[in-house]
Amino acid sequence: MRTPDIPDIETLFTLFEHSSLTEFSLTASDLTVVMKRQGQGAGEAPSLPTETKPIAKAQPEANVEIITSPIVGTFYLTPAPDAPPYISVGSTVKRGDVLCTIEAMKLMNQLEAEYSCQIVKILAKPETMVEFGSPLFEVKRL
Amino acid sequence: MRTPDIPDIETLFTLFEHSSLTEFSLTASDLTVVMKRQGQGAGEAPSLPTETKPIAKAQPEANVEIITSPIVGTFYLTPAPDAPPYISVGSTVKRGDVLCTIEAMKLMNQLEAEYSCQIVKILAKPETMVEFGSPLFEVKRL
Amino acid sequence: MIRKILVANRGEIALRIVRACKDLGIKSVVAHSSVDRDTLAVELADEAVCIGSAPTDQSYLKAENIIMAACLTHCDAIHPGIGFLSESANFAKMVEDAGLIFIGPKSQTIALLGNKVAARKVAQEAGVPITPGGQEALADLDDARLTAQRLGYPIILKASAGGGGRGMRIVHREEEMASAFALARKEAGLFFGDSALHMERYIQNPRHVEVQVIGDGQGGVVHLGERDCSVQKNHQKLFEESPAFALDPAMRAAMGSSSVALFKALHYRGAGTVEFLVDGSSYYFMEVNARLQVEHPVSEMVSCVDLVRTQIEIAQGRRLPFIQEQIRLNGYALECRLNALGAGTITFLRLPSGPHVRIDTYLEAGSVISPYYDSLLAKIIVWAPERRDALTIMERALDEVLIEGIATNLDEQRLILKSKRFVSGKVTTNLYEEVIATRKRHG
Amino acid sequence: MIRKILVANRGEIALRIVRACKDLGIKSVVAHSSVDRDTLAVELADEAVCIGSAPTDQSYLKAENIIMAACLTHCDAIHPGIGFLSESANFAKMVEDAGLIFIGPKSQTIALLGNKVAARKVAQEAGVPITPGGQEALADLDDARLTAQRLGYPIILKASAGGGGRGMRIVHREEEMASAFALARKEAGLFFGDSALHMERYIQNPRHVEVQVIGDGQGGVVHLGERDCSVQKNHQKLFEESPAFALDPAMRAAMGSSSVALFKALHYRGAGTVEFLVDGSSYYFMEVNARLQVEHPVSEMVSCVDLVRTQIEIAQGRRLPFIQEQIRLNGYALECRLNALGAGTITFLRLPSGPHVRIDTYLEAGSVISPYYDSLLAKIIVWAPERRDALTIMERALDEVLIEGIATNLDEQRLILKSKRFVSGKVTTNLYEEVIATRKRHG
Repeated sequence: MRTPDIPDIETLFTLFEHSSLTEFSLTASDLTVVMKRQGQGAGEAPSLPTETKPIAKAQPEANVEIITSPIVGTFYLTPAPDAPPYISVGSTVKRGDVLCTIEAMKLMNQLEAEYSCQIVKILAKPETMVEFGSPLFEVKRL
Repeated sequence: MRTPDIPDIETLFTLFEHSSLTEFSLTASDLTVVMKRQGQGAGEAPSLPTETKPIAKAQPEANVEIITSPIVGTFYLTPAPDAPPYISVGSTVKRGDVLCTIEAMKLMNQLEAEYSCQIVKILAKPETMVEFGSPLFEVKRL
Repeated sequence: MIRKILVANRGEIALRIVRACKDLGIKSVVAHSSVDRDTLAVELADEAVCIGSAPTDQSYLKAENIIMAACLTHCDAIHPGIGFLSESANFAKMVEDAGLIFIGPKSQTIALLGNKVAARKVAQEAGVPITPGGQEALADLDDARLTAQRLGYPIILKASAGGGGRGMRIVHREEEMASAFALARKEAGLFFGDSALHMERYIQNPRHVEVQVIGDGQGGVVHLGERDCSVQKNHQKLFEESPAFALDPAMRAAMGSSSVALFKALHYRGAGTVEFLVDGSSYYFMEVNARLQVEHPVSEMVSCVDLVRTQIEIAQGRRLPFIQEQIRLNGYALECRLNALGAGTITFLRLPSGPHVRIDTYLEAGSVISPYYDSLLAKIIVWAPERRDALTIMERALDEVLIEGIATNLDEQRLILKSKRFVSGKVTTNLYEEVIATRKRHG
Repeated sequence: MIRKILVANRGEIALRIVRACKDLGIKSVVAHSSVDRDTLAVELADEAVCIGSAPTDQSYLKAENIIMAACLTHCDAIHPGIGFLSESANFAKMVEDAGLIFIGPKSQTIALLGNKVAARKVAQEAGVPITPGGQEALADLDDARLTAQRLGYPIILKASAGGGGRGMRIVHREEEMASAFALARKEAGLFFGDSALHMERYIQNPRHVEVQVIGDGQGGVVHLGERDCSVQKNHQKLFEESPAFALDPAMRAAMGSSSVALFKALHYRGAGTVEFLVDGSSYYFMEVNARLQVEHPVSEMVSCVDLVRTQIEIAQGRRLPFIQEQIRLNGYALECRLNALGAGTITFLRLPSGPHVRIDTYLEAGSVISPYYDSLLAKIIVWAPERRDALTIMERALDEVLIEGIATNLDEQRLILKSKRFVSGKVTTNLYEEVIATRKRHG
């Protein structure tokens, strides 16, 4: 059984943007995309992406990626209350560098970068709960 | 069992765009696509009369009309079992001429023509039940 | 033996009857108007016959078409449902004369109970307390004035032959009597062809309590407890509950037994309701509804008796399958009526489900709500061992409702359900106005 | 005092628990996988936490994420539902260690009952008849051969530590013993980390009857009658009914009282089921399901006891609110499981409603049926005073079902419901094969 090539998210957005659809969803083995729109669609319609899933491996810009939480826990930017943060906006990290700590089951789990990147934005609020898939950092792949 | 080739997502969009559908969904072993639209479809979408009632006084041809039953009862083409029918296909009738009898509540109700016309077709089966709105005759208005 | 029933109604009650037929292995034919062709009752019935166009007088009140539809589809019986022709003695007589079974009381019983003066007389004879008032039709204005002085103001003038507000006037002071008497008389003559009026003492903000009774016309009569239907808006019931909360046990027992006595006196066949006004520690007979009622499911939930099924079984000539002592009322049931506030098409529909919840509805996504008929969309009925739990479950159920495409009374119903008055159980007929009007005044 | 409960499950049972929370005024948090974000339980709960990706071992079996979600949303308790972690003694222990209430038995109770040899021993001590067989794990192949000779073939080998078919082998003749023993041992070691096996006499085509019990862990234990769950396809139950039809009254009474004795001996806290195999006039203990079961609604319908609500009340430390003598089983309830035959999106949905029908489902139009999970779509439960009426009502209910977008087992379920075998009440575990296979052979 052949499956069609799934276009980039950008392409999907463009397609949806220029369509008259009010809803679009796509499910593949490891990807779910849902797009809905209220009222009329088509051409010049103001881009109203009413539902953008926080989990979606969105690629808002070239090279920009979202690092999400792999577990449920409490998000910390510092290894200890009075220690300096692992990273800050603008920091450049290498593969294996620690980005943050997520405390779960009384364990401090250090999240390491899977690739070299620059921190563009910190998306989660320190000392609050993050769920599986919560966006933590916006990074630019180097 | 063979499954048809699934076109590209882009092609699906184009197909949907140029259709009058308001919803489209596709499910494959590891792919699901759903498309919906509110209101009418795109550009040249044919105005789909979403509800075509079988009783509706349809006008299949110019001048051709359907005479329907105004009551619930048993339809007779003759005034009595051994009498000749009021009309037959091809007959021309004037306003006020009797077309048939509909028996209800032990009364023989004579249905009169509301306008002059020629009988094109007899649509109800004699000696069977007709409901309100049942098509009885196809006629050509004269 | 009934093999096929013509259902002369629409909406949820038509579907309710179709379901009862299926449960009994009886075929059903739904008689419907042209705009109701695509409704669920029509779809689920074995057959359907279009009996006329949308306006009720062209279809659901068109007795001849209904009876012919029953005869020509070889039905043995007609179930009139609720409203429309269900309390028409004429229609019942026509059905009987056509050799069909009318699923309801005999036409004479309906005729007798349709005359309010006659009904009061029978009730009084059976030992049912009636509101103080004249037993007889008022002779003239002087008679009215004298009777009112004897009863004490406020009084209410009622058309002897009618019901439902027509020919009805509340009179607070003697000065108002002359014009009220003239107007009520005129209305009664106009609507019922009989200008006779009678007078009762007017009870202000009573509780509306009714007893569900069922008789087999062969001596068997059983009641299934009472319902409180006080929560109303312009005489339209909004919530109904069974049992009536905090009703004096002696009053409850007396209401039940006197209702049974009344039905026995009437040799009543079928399901019916005895309506009472409750004013403090007194209760007064109001009228008999000689038919099924919208709110019958709450009695079904507490009694485990299927009323529609039993109606049909009785109509077949069977005796009641139970005696009073076998009826065990258990727990507490509450019904919420979901009404449309306008016509339209339902684009999305989510109704509650799960434990303790029963839904009687004819709605589904795509249903068209016609402007021609009653606004009832769905009845949400819940059961619990205690009243307070039933209220919580109803709140949960209403929170699950999602209807898109038309406006409904859902928000108002939720306000009432959560109001202190309703929660306290102090329900009287002015509850709606107090809760909703207060709310609106305060923004 | 429980103020907030984390629901560690999905689908209809997650929604069932959310509803029970609402009925008790308790907040609920649904822990869900990323593909279950748009399900009804998540929408209707007060909060939701995503605990992982679609595969169950990445989310619904991810104990750490579930417990963290409960802690960080300030829940007091975790309800594990059915399946997934509901019978994991380890998970229950982790919940207890985190200072949370596990809504279910104590972890030691689960651990004890998880060992099938130990469970048989406790059952026997409590006076529950067990299938003839070795009490102890089999020492080796010779032991197995000798035991089998003593019991008589056919026998069944079972993994002492496990359940659900793994490590299980039916042996019909001595010649098959060597290879069956080796294979079962290997599987047991592989799946349960413990290769111990024990042996029981194999009952062919038994009835599967289970007793619903609930205990408060403080001495109070009550049973709510039994369910017949014989109608199965590959060990998956299809229809469940309560009471078990035409069960010998003495056997029924003995099953109930010995199940209560067993739960008393276990100081059991929460809801649980004692499963029996019934073979003619004998019945044998099979196992205890130390959790809620999918088919619990049929017991709720006949007993008027809300099992999930009672589970939660017990978990709060309350005593059972009733004693055995207060339980009055009334009428007859039947459940039909509607299963998906594949994944997909539901484009149109009509589920039955009306009198005597309860629907437990998480479906609505637009619901996506994921290939990752159990195929259960909806449970249709009906009640009637008698079994034959319940069957007719179920037929009516199934006739109303309309599901577009995915394939379901609706047609098969209707065939079973109408089959002579099912209607006669002669239900044993081979009914499905007989009805469906026969049907297929004859076209």
